[in-house]
Amino acid sequence: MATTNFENMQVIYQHPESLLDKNTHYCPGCTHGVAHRLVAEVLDEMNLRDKTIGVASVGCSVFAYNYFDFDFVEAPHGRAPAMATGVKRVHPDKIVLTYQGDGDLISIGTGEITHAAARGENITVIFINNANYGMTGGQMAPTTLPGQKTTSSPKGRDVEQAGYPIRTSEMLATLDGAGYIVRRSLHDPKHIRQAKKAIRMAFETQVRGLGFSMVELLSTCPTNWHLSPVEATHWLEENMLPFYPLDDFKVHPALKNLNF
Amino acid sequence: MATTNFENMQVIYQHPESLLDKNTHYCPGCTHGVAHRLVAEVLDEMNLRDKTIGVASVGCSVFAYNYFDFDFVEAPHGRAPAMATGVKRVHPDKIVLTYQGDGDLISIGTGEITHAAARGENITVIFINNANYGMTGGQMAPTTLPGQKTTSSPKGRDVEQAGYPIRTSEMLATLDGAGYIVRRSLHDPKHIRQAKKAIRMAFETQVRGLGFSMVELLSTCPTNWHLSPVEATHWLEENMLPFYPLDDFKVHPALKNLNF
Amino acid sequence: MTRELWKGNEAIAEAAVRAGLQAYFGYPITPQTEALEYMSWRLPDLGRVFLQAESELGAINMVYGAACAGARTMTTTSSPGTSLMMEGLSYIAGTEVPMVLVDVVRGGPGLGNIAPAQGDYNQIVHGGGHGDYHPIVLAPASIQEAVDIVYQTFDIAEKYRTIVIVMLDGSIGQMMEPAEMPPMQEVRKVWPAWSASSTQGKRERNVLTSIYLDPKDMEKTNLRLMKTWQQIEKNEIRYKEYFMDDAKFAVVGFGSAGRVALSAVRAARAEGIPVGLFRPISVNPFPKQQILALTDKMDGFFVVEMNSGMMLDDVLLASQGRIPVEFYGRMGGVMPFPDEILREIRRLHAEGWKAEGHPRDRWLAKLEQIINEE
Amino acid sequence: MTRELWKGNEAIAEAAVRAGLQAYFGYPITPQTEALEYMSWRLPDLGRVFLQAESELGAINMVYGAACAGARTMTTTSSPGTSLMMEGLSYIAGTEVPMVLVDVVRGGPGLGNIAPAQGDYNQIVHGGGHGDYHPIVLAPASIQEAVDIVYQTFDIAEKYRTIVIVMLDGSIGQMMEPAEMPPMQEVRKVWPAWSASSTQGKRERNVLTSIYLDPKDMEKTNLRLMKTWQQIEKNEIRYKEYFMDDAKFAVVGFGSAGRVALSAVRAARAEGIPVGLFRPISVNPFPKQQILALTDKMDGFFVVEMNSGMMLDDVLLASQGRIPVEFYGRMGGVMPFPDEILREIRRLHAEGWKAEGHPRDRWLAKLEQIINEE
Amino acid sequence: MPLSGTIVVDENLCKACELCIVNCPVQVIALDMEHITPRGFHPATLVKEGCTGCGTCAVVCPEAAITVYREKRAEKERA
Amino acid sequence: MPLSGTIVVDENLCKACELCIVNCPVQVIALDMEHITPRGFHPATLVKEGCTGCGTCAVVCPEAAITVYREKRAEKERA
Amino acid sequence: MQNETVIAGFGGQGVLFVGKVLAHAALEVGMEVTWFPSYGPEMRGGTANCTVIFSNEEIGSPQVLNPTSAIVMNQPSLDKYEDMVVKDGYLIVNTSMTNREVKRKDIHAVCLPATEIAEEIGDKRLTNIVMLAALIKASDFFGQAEMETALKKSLEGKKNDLVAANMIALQKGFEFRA
Amino acid sequence: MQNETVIAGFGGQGVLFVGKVLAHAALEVGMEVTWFPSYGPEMRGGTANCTVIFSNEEIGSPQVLNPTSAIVMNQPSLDKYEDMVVKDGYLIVNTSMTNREVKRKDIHAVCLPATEIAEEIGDKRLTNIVMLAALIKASDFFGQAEMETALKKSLEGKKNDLVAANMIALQKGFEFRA
Ligand SMILES: Cc1ncc(C[n+]2csc(CCOP(=O)(O)OP(=O)(O)O)c2C)c(N)n1
Ligand SMILES: Cc1ncc(C[n+]2csc(CCOP(=O)(O)OP(=O)(O)O)c2C)c(N)n1
Ligand code: SF4
Ligand code: SF4
Ligand code: SF4
Ligand code: SF4
Ligand code: SF4
Ligand code: SF4
Ligand SMILES: [Mg+2]
Ligand SMILES: [Mg+2]
Repeated sequence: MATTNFENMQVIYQHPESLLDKNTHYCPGCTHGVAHRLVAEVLDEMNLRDKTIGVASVGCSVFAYNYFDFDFVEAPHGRAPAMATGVKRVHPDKIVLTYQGDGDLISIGTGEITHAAARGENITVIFINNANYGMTGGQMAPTTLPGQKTTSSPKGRDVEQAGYPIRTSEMLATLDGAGYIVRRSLHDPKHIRQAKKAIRMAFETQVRGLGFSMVELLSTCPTNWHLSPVEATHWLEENMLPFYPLDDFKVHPALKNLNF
Repeated sequence: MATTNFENMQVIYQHPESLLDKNTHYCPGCTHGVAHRLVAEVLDEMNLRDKTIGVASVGCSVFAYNYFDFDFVEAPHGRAPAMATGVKRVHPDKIVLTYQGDGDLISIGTGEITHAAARGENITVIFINNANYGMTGGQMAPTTLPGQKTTSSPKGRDVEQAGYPIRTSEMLATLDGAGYIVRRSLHDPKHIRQAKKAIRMAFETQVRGLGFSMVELLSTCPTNWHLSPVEATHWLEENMLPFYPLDDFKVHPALKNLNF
Repeated sequence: MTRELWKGNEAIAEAAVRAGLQAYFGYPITPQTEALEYMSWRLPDLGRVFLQAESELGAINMVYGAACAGARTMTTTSSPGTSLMMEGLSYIAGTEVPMVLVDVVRGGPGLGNIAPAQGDYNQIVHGGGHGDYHPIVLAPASIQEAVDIVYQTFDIAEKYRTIVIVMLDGSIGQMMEPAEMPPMQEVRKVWPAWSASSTQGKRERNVLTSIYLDPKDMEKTNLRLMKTWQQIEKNEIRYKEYFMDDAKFAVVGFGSAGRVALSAVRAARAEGIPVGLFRPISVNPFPKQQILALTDKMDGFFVVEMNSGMMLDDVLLASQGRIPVEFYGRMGGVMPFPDEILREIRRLHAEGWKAEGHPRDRWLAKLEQIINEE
Repeated sequence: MTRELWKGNEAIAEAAVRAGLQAYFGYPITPQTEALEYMSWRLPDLGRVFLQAESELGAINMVYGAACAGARTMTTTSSPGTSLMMEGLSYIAGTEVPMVLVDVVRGGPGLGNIAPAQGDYNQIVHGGGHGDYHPIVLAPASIQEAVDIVYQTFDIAEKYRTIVIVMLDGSIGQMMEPAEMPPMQEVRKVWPAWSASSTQGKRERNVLTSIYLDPKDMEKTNLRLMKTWQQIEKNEIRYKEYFMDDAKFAVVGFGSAGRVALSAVRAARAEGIPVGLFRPISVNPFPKQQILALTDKMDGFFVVEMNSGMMLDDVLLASQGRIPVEFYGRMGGVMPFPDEILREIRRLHAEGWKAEGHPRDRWLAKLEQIINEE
Repeated sequence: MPLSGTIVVDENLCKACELCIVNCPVQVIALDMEHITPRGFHPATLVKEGCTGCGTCAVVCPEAAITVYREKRAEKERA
Repeated sequence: MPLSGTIVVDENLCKACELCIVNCPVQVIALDMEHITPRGFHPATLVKEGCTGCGTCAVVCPEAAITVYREKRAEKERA
Repeated sequence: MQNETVIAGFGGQGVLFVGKVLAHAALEVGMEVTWFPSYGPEMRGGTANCTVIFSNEEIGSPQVLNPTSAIVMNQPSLDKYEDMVVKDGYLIVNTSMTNREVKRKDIHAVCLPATEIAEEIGDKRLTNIVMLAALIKASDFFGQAEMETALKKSLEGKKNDLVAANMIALQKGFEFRA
Repeated sequence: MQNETVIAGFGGQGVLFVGKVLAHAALEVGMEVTWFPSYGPEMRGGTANCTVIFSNEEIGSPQVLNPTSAIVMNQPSLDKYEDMVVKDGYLIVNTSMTNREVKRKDIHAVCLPATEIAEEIGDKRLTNIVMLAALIKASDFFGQAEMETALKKSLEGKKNDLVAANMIALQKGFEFRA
């Protein structure tokens, strides 16, 4: 290939500033990385990095604080919304976000997320739904699909015994304190762009003090799904999308006219 | 008054068998007592007493096991649904019920109730919503109305700081495992009769193995509301009914044609 | 000096407010609830943070967040609530952020009852959450002492970046006594350099965590915690002695049990029995050097508690078998009367000290009789 | 005899199944998860109850329910999960129902790491949840021992209607060793007379609770628990001795630390050093009589742990200052090599026993050097 | 013609909450101020003729303290 | 005429997941099998002419490993 | 020397409040004082009692087996505490709510129909203050002036006519002659 | 006498599996054995190693500072373990993945291009078995027959052609001459 003359070029995309230039511990192709990047891009665009405090959770994203270039704390499994509440109440003028997996957020942490939402806690939650417990090696999560095989539902999730998956966004959207709750997906460029817009909206919600904001992101776990990264995006599209519709479940009226 | 000739009389109503003939510790006029009576009546009518196991919770109803005449266990605060799950899984052919207050069920116990519902755990939950923590002396509960004064919201619940009340039935009805979820009220005879029908439906749900059933009962707490029992029923009607609509939020199709 | 009548739970709340408390998170539970209720109006009036959490798990993790955020922060609870906070406490210890917990102990185990007890001693002093760490545990015996201690706890917690637990029992939470409130301190305006308070573009980011995936890193943290604990053991011993100058043997008791013992010791002194009272205030670190030193002067120790002999183990450990130890305790929310302690003091004085078997076994045999007779 | 290679976590799961386990509830956490995963297919295949709970709080309270319902029931977890179970354990103790918990301990405090550690000793053995009670705690050191112990725990738990905790560390959970599995027991068909299993119209109702609002009732329960504990202290002591017949001093260590010590002791014996190993298996009740008896024969005890010296306190308490005690430990998931223990054994043999200060302080000074050098 | 009925209040259970009183459609119940129950309450009691045995009082009573009787009619009427 | 662009892949970050490869609308990326990164992967690289600088590859890259450049046009075109 | 007073009655009889008044009085004269309630079940109802101890030195146990005085507002409290009061101690009995005489002769017993007296003032909830006044008068722990200050302190922030009514009750209690 | 073998390499090189084969072999001949993995972070990737100890008596520590043998599958493992093996111990080196010679002269070193040999068989994932065979042959811990039984045990339930391929790898390892 011909060598490129960079002089005549403009940078269309580069590593976001809010993300450190570091090797992640994520498995190849895991869309946790995409979510990280989008959050960093949005914080860059909104110029919020210097006033942001992140709350990492327990799951594959436990080391999120190694990658984001702002203050961070690390919460016990499921308790990130409570910790974020503590942080935000002390620093109401700062931007506080939690980054949580599905096991963390809607299994062990059901109480904390529900009450943060009910209180209209002015924080932003990035919720990574990959239909299993990634970090501990792929056990069933509350989000695991009916029939899906995991290391703790080896014959496929039997809803009669193990119960039905929870549609978290739909559930939390019933709460008055919720300002912005939507579901997006990370499986292809179009949906990733939509996800980024939603993340932007969520932080706008917080900046405007409109209450609790959460973006649920359907995400891949190639390793525990035993699929290649590319196959994993297809699995997501074919299996998760029908069960977890991408939609806006709660949008504060004051947000309706915003557009980016 | 003339003395009555009981020979020509039939008993229209008497103390239910499933309820022991005991003085309760409830404050005068507290509708916890009505809820107890209705549960006992339904179990009598369905002839279920001998195969029922109750799970008491922590709240004013902690001593429920002193009044019901069947096997009972007492759960830690908020954990009754988990304990009931343990009992029911061991005895799938028995009838298992929890009796929980609003603080117990939707504050500290949010995780346990949500997951019992999501699992479609085949138990029946009697949920007493009296808009405060009765037993500990009237603190704010997740169900406390906006502006309502309690000992921990002495200037009235400020939703900006303390958050918004949770409509539990609406929230849990979003879960696929829920077989029967309705809200009723105990403030007057008509509504009490409707409440009894709902309790009957809830146990029918369990008997038929149709999943998780819950009857939310709006209930008075004259003591902590600082009202007489009669005033308390009016307060409930005027303040709680508008906020907590009485409705059927989830009714399993197989129940639709049942009528009692 | 203005002394005013204060209910214990409210007094500690006000003392914390005056010590510059910035954020309180709690959950109602008897016999602690008045502290939460007090905070629910007092803090908002001052423009500070009060929040009733959805649970004790919520409360301790909000405190964790607020502590990481750099605020003076605390929670109050009672026994079952303390159990629920164990995971959070372990994280807070591992993250080395300062916080204050007040545990108003009630009868247990389980749901138990709400009467005054000291049965959380093992959980708080000997146990704690998972992993290697120690919280400072202070056990005042009067409302003034509780006020003074709570007032100091934030400074102590910040000095060592550690957890300070004030262990009361239901009795101290519920009683009223006169207390002089310390002056109102200004609320801190700057955030500690280590806090997660956002960089403001002015410094490197701060990360506060308790995960150390490489055991060698974790061990370094453990070592740091242990060395801090050595400092604490050196600096933070507190206790009070009564009639000890010429005592031939000593009653040892903390908190309310210590108070009850004081009445008994006074009565015994009135009868001419040369007994003193050693009342530990810091039960962690425990005044073990002092106890050891006393073994030279005393004929024996008589430990009194409102539990099954939990501090007893610390006294036995500290006294290294050098002198006999006797024990008397009531459990499950029963508060002993001074008369019960006095009876034992008289007996020890008259019969002397025997050492066969374990003091706990001797006591259990006796207690069974007492309970049957009552 | 058929010995097969088993991974620790799976071996204990199978042992429990063979002991007639009826209902398992758990939540994933490394390094315990394989036990849950094993149960997830094994129990349903046998028509028994497996349920992955929403959390450790859920799991322990499901176990509580199943125990009250009369089933043989258990859960498995690791350190942070154990902390979360403290309230439930206290309730279970107060209700006097039998259950089994396996804690596969990892490095802490806080999120820590998943490497093998023994830092839950304080929480499990000395602490526990709120209130006065003691669980039985057994600490096997090999997979065969773990299998044999887990197989017996249900009988023990039911005999005393108590909690039995099997405390492993990540190493035993993750390693493989040959083990012979005990025979499959029949699952119990009748429910215990005290269980909440519904009256069936055939008996008075059973009520299982831990609330005793009147302190006097609570105290009677406490007394009953304490007297049961006395029985347990009498009957359930377990330990193993190696090279103790002619030993002049003894290493004391449990679980994996005991195994590492065994290697060191063997090597020391090869060098002619007259050292033995005393390995407690029941750490609660602790073999204190045995330790005390050994003080007559030994020059000193050398305690080895994978924590900051938690069992050390029990050895000190049991030996009553009669002979010197030395300590060596690694923390935070670091497993000592036999060479480290051997070095100390050699030193003690060569230099003799000095007793100034606390063994923990002597060790900390040393450890700092070691860590800096590594 | 309305049925005739009567009620019996168990004095060991009644706590004088007055819910039966305000809900009785024919207003025939009142507290008996002459009398104190073992737990220190003035119990509810039938004070007038006219009880129809409708059972409403029993439906609202939190203490399940009321037994309601109603005059028997011919079988067919009861269906 | 399509714009012309190019990309640079940071070899320290790329993990060879191939998401950029399958999502590039003009299919100009492939793994460089000749080359191994410090973390042991064959990194993605531009293997053909025709990159439009559309940025899609960067949008899907989980490692934020791709910098995208695009030919400059006159100001008005960029609005 | 230390004084220990137990005040016992039904919940709602103002037992805890009147204990506070006594505690305030002790504080007023610069003594150490402890007010110790029996806080019942985590719910309402039943009986209530509290112990007020005042002393010139640090107070030990906040409760005692044998108090130096007892105010008993009802029959169960009389039955429970009559035997417990120390020899030469004080027992103040509300005859309006008890149905038997005091048996012991070795104590100072003051029996008065406090509820009736309170009802005469117009509010039977003042029974407690009448009883307390009777104890103070009999025992001479404090002067009437100190009691008035203490009562005002205890009623701080309350409506004026309530304070006035309480003052009258105090007066009536002091005036009562058996 | 006790044997301690460390097996080290990248995650994915079958380090844990080949350790199990060795453990099965020891079990086969009735010895005590311990297989001890380094279980990494709660997630995938990175390096892996395990220690297999077998002995005629109860095994103490499941890991040792200085093993009697080491199988090193890649460069970092060679760098780490070469110095650790005891004098006269065995060091088996996969020259396909290392770029230097063994320095020590006081140990038995066997260097073989195991990955290449495995690729010759048709699956480079068999490198581990080739390496193990080389150790067994050099050390004479067990006979080839026992190794075959052990390998079959370890592959129980696996497809036949996989078992066959593994057997060939074992054979090749035994056949290799440096
Ligand atoms: C109290 C507690 N329980 C369990 C664990 C173990 N654990 C760590 S991560 C995890 C699940 C993470 O799954 P998820 O939140 O879905 O995140 P993912 O890894 O899938 O991104 C669990 C159960 C823990 N660390 N703490
Ligand atoms: C872990 C724990 N936290 C707190 C408490 C104290 N507590 C007892 S009952 C109760 C609230 C009960 O309120 P609710 O469930 O609404 O029942 P109600 O009394 O109103 O019927 C609380 C907080 C407890 N017992 N355990
Ligand atoms: S385990 Fe799954 S979720 Fe975790 S980093 Fe790997 S692919 Fe991503
Ligand atoms: S406090 Fe309220 S809920 Fe509790 S018994 Fe009394 S009235 Fe009923
Ligand atoms: S039965 Fe009906 S009419 Fe008779 S008293 Fe009761 S409510 Fe009144
Ligand atoms: S409703 Fe029942 S408790 Fe209330 S007054 Fe009537 S009979 Fe008595
Ligand atoms: S910028 Fe567009 S065209 Fe160029 S490589 Fe990336 S995806 Fe392909
Ligand atoms: S998407 Fe990123 S990490 Fe994946 S192959 Fe392309 S450049 Fe590499
Ligand atoms: Mg997940
Ligand atoms: Mg309530």
